Amino acid sequence: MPTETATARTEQRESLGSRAQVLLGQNGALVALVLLSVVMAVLSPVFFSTQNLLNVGVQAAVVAILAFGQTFVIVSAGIDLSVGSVAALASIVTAYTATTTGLNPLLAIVVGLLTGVIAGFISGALVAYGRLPAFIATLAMLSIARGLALVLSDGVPIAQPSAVAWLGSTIGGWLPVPVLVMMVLGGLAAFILNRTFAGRAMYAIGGNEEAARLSGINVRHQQLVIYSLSGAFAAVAGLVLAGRLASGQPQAAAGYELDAIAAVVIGGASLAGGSGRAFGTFVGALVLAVIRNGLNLLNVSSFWQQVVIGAVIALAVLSDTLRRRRA
Amino acid sequence: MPTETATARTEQRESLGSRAQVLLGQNGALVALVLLSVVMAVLSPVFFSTQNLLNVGVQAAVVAILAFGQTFVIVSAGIDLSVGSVAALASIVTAYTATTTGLNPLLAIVVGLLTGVIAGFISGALVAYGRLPAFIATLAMLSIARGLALVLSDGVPIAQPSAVAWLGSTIGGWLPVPVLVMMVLGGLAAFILNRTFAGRAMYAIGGNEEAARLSGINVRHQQLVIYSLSGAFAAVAGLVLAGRLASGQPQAAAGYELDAIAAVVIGGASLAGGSGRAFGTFVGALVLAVIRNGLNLLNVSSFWQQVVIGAVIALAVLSDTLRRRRA
Amino acid sequence: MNTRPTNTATPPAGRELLRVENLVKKFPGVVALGGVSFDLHAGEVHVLLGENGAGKSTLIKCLAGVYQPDGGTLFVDGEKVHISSTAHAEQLGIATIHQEFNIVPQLSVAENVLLGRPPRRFGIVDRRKMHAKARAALQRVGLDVDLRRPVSTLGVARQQLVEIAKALSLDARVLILDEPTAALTDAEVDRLLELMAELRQNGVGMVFISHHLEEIQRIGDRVTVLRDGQSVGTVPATTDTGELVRLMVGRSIEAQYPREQTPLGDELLRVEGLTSTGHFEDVSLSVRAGEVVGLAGLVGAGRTEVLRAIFGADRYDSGTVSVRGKAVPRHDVHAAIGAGLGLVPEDRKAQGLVLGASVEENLGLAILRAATRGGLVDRARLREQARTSVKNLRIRTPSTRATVKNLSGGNQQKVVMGKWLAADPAVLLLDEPTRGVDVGAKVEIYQLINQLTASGRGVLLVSSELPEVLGMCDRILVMAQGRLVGELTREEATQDAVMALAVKEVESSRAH
Amino acid sequence: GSADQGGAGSTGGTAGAGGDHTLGLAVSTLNNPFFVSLRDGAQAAADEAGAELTVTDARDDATQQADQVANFQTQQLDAVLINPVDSDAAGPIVSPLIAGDIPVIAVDRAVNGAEVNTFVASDNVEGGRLAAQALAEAIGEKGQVIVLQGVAGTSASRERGQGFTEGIAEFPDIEVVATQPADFDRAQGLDVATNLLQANPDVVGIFAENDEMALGAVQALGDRAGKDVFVVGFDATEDAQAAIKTGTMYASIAQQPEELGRAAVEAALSILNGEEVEATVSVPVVAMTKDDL
Ligand SMILES: Nc1ncnc2c1ncn2[C@@H]1O[C@H](COP(=O)(O)OP(=O)(O)OP(=O)(O)O)[C@@H](O)[C@H]1O
Ligand SMILES: Nc1ncnc2c1ncn2[C@@H]1O[C@H](COP(=O)(O)OP(=O)(O)OP(=O)(O)O)[C@@H](O)[C@H]1O
Ligand SMILES: [Mg+2]
Ligand SMILES: [Mg+2]
Repeated sequence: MPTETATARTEQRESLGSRAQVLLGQNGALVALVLLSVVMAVLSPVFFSTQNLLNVGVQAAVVAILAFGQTFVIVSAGIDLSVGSVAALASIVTAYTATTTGLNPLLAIVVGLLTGVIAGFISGALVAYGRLPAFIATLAMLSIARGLALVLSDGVPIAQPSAVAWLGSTIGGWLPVPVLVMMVLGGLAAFILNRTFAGRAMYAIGGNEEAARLSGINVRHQQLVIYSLSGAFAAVAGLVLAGRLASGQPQAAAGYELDAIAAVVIGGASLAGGSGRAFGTFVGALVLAVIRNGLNLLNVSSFWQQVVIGAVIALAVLSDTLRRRRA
Repeated sequence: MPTETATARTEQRESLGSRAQVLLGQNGALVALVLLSVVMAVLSPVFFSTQNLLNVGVQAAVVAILAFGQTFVIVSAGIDLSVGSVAALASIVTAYTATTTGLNPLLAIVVGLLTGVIAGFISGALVAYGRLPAFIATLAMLSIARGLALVLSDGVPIAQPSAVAWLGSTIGGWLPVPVLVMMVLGGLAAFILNRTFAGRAMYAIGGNEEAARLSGINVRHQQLVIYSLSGAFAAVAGLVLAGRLASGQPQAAAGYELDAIAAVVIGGASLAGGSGRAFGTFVGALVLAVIRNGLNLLNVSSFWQQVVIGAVIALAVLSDTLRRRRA
Repeated sequence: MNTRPTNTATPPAGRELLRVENLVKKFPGVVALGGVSFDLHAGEVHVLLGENGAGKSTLIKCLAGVYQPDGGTLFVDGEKVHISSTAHAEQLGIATIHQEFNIVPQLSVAENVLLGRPPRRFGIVDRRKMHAKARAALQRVGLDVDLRRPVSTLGVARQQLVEIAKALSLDARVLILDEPTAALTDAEVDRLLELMAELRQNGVGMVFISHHLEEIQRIGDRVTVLRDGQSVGTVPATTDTGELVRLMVGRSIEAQYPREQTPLGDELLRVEGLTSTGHFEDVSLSVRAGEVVGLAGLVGAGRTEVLRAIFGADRYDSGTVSVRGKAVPRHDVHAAIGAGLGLVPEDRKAQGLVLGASVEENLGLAILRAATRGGLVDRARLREQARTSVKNLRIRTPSTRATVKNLSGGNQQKVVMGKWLAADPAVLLLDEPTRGVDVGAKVEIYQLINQLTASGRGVLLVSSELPEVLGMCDRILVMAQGRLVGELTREEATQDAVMALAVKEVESSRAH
Repeated sequence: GSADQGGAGSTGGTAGAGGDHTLGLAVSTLNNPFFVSLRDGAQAAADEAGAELTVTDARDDATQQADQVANFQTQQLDAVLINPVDSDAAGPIVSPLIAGDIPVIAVDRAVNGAEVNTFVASDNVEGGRLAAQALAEAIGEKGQVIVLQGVAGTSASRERGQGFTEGIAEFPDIEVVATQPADFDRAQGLDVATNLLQANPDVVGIFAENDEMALGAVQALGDRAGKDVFVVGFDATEDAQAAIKTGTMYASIAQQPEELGRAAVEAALSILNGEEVEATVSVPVVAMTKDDL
């Protein structure tokens, strides 16, 4: 009898545990995020204030948006190193067309977005038709887009039209537009990945490119779509960033590509392709933002900060993989 | 009759062509390098001077050495983002131990090299035993090593002992030590890859980790070796760089990881693992150095320079893949 | 040398769907097809027969639009065509099940069935419709699994069924099946052959490749035999087996299962109470020197899991494994190999081979450590070993430097065998060792098993081919639902006896 | 050692002036010794006054700086000193502080598009002009010179470059034959200078927009440094001063980073104590040559 009860109890515990696993297991990074937030909240009383949480959201937004676009690429077993530069180029193009040609600011924004799409399209064409490794194609684009941003702006920040500045503002006195944009694009990314043909093709190409080809998926065509999408998302990120700074900066978002890729990978995607989800990426971006925000709040000395950031990233992902292994 | 002769001629041409292919086909980047050098020589009369070619060698050395270490990692289907930071940390540690503890400079160099090995070992352990994606583990190490370099140096360059400065000097009035070190380490890398158990295991693990494991290769153990080697090579690169500058710079080699990875990939390795050769990596590093050197010689305006660098990298690799596709 | 092809078969009544004349396909260093001709009519099952590397898969890849032939002509419905891509082949009504699996491991079963062509509107996938379609297709092959499950969680057999369902769902007029039965057990093979008969009734033309001669006679109409990239003849499927083998191999084969029993020696492998929750329970067995022990059972009985656990590839919860009386630590492949174990895994592509590496490297993988002195690998020795293996196992490859990926399926399997023979383990664990291997080569592999036991080694053999188990094993253990349910001596063992044991347990558990 | 003890340790000095004021200092980057000195100066001033100073490092990233300043506000600090990564970007960053009546002091670089309480700076454009004059003096007002630029697009690079261009234009016999970026980095300064000297063997002078690049150029010149070719840098870091002493570098434009930091903290405390402060506080720059050492 006692044995039976014990068994029953174990089973019950297991089922509770497995339910939690269903919730969290799908996205291990969530565990890391929760842990991290709890630690930060204990160490700093202001961490859990509404204002600070919104700050975290705003601070995550640009990387998150870049990372959503990056998710498409990584799911399809590619990599896009150019996202930071393309973001800067798009914001400079917008500012430039609005100020020098005097184009309607909304049209200027469209031109900026198109710039992102074109940059992505070229990367995609180099990968699909030029057979360049994605790393090389997008590394080249990283350099080209940054150079063009500098050429166009002559190295000097350009003021953005107010339509762009709106992207950095706050609605109703509390909702930051960057957070809103991040949410909308996150939803869009999830929709594309889960529901559209292009999205499913990303998983197929990333999981087994040969099988995808033999099943009649036009892999090259899809690669054009994938990198163009990444370019478009990067352009939006660039505009949000420009909005926050109210100016187009030729050096903006430099180095953000590593953050964006890290967010995707922390979110559970594999660089080998075939896996990854928009929600995971979102959590990954939040993990990075919480680490940075927390270290600021705790006033960790700047040199040590880099050490701590590295250690916390490793620990956060480690907690996830170890948990998974035990399960 | 005429038809037969034509056929014979075609065949002969083919056999000549295929002989050239054997020479170049093994390393497509060589074609790109030759093309690039010819263009540079035409555009700038000084390009082909002995002195300038040695300069190119010196300027390629640090990236090449980092890239040799990176080759081990990439062949085994990993990636090491930390090489630049580890190089800086090793050089700071050497300078620090030599100046503050007054240790024998040669011993200080050993301590610096050990630092690199330890940093690599930790990355390796995170990958092998912590099951972290290599991207995340080495991104964490990138941040940690850079932070430690800053902490140790307090953000200020430290003078290097003369034993290190020798690494940046010239032997016999013409042979730069960095070039010598690059050659020796390149030979060492080729030897490790081709002749040692660890090297052959890298190809097996990168080609199919599961098959390697089931064939009795201790994959985790080898991963420790692989990342430690990468760390050791990074440390040497850091010391060579420090030698050239005669000082340990906490910010040295920042961003070099992308150059090192690019050199490996231009050299013909695939980021998916299982392929790559030390000679290819060497050529890849030279390609990058020739581009940079040439653009300086041609005094291309600084903003356009980034555009041109990107375009030339893409074209160089493109010429290779297109040639291969035709073959 | 070019003997005139024998052509004794009359084409069936149906209209001609497909004709190939003098097809030529060359790869660097290899002429895979040197002028093959063949035709397919509606309502016909046309079998392609040939040794490993004869060019069967290359031929059908030309038909499927994967390869562009270097010469010859292709006719579809009597019209000359140039099949430019796989999508084009599908448009022409040609569906193909390739020898290599073309599944996307991470995607669900349903998505794999409808890979590349999910029902959609304005680019948005209609999941409900997709699931309905996939379910219908899977029902036809008798596979009942959760459609949302990632296909990687299915065993090899059920992945093969997914592949078949995928091709069927195209409703093609021409269906090409490249060794679809290699990964299936008898029950599923029966089901597939029934399905093919049904399709034949509906006027579908099928090209069927298999190394199982009895299947050919059951379902085939005509047989075209390929040898070294040439078609050596087209004969009726009713042709006697010996004659088919002679056409194919160029010689006749006396004994299909040439087991030579040797006196048994000491116990080499002992497994005691091995349990892995959810996979298998309380498995105890032993293998003695000179003995071939068979492990029979239905798909999913857990045989593969047991082998992998013994070898240290997977964890297990309790039980012990010992070799020559010495305990082997659990979950440590390295130690298992050190103790004298070797494993030829069932999935050669995923677990057996480094596809992008050369034949030489693959053959040297399991002896890499042994060929290392002071950290340096004796590559000359490995090269020598590779040449010997290629010769002994008659691996058909242009050179030992050729990439394994470019070998034919059967020859890849031989490379995996060769890798382990080179390592000379005390006990070799074989999981479906002859999957995709031609009749001639099979006999060669059996001879190798004989050599192993003659030299005092032991073999533990898992095979879904019952005749092979019956023909080659000295003792047969039957598994069902993760448990050993019986043991039969060579004399006791018959097809019926084994099946009775394998199925009984399944039925009794169903009754619960 | 680390200077981030937050004033906890050394409150001993002249307590009272700072009271228990809490200050935030958002530095553009601490990867450059110049800003490390600036921080040290600020820290020393805060310690002396008994104020608590929180320092953040934006690593030359305007967005990070925005995040850090936002976090200052969350922490309810009394006054914020900002050393902008970019002047234009800093406007929207500090606007919420100004709206919240928190005093803002710009240090080293101006804030555009927002009304800060005061701006403490040395003049980079003026420094560029001084560098041009020093270089002209070194090479006898004639010959070919080259320029090593900092990170493209940064204000320091723009302003110093602009000042130098203006300054050198006054010497008709001096020709700028090449202007190339070396990203404020010593290793790049070395490589780029090497390459430029290869292409322009007749160069007699080099202006580098910071000392790190200047020291790289000195390395590239080897024995020729200070003999055939003269190098002028910017910032007068310790390494540069040593090079000037040995004669391998001719001059460097000395800002006084510690003074900048100190003046900024003092201005902040004055404002918090209700005192009037000028709209701009200038900390002088000087050309430092061997004679000054
Ligand atoms: N992509 C390729 N590159 C080079 N050689 C190839 C390639 N594909 C096939 N071959 C060669 O062509 C020949 C025919 O191979 P194919 O796969 O058609 O054989 P098969 O008859 O299907 O054999 P099996 O029964 O083993 O599957 C083999 O010698 C093989 O090595
Ligand atoms: N038809 C099935 N129904 C339910 N579960 C199955 C089925 N087939 C396989 N499985 C599950 O998948 C696991 C792996 O099966 P696997 O096919 O490897 O077993 P096996 O006995 O080695 O069979 P085989 O080697 O013939 O494929 C089994 O443990 C079982 O839980
Ligand atoms: Mg085949
Ligand atoms: Mg099995």
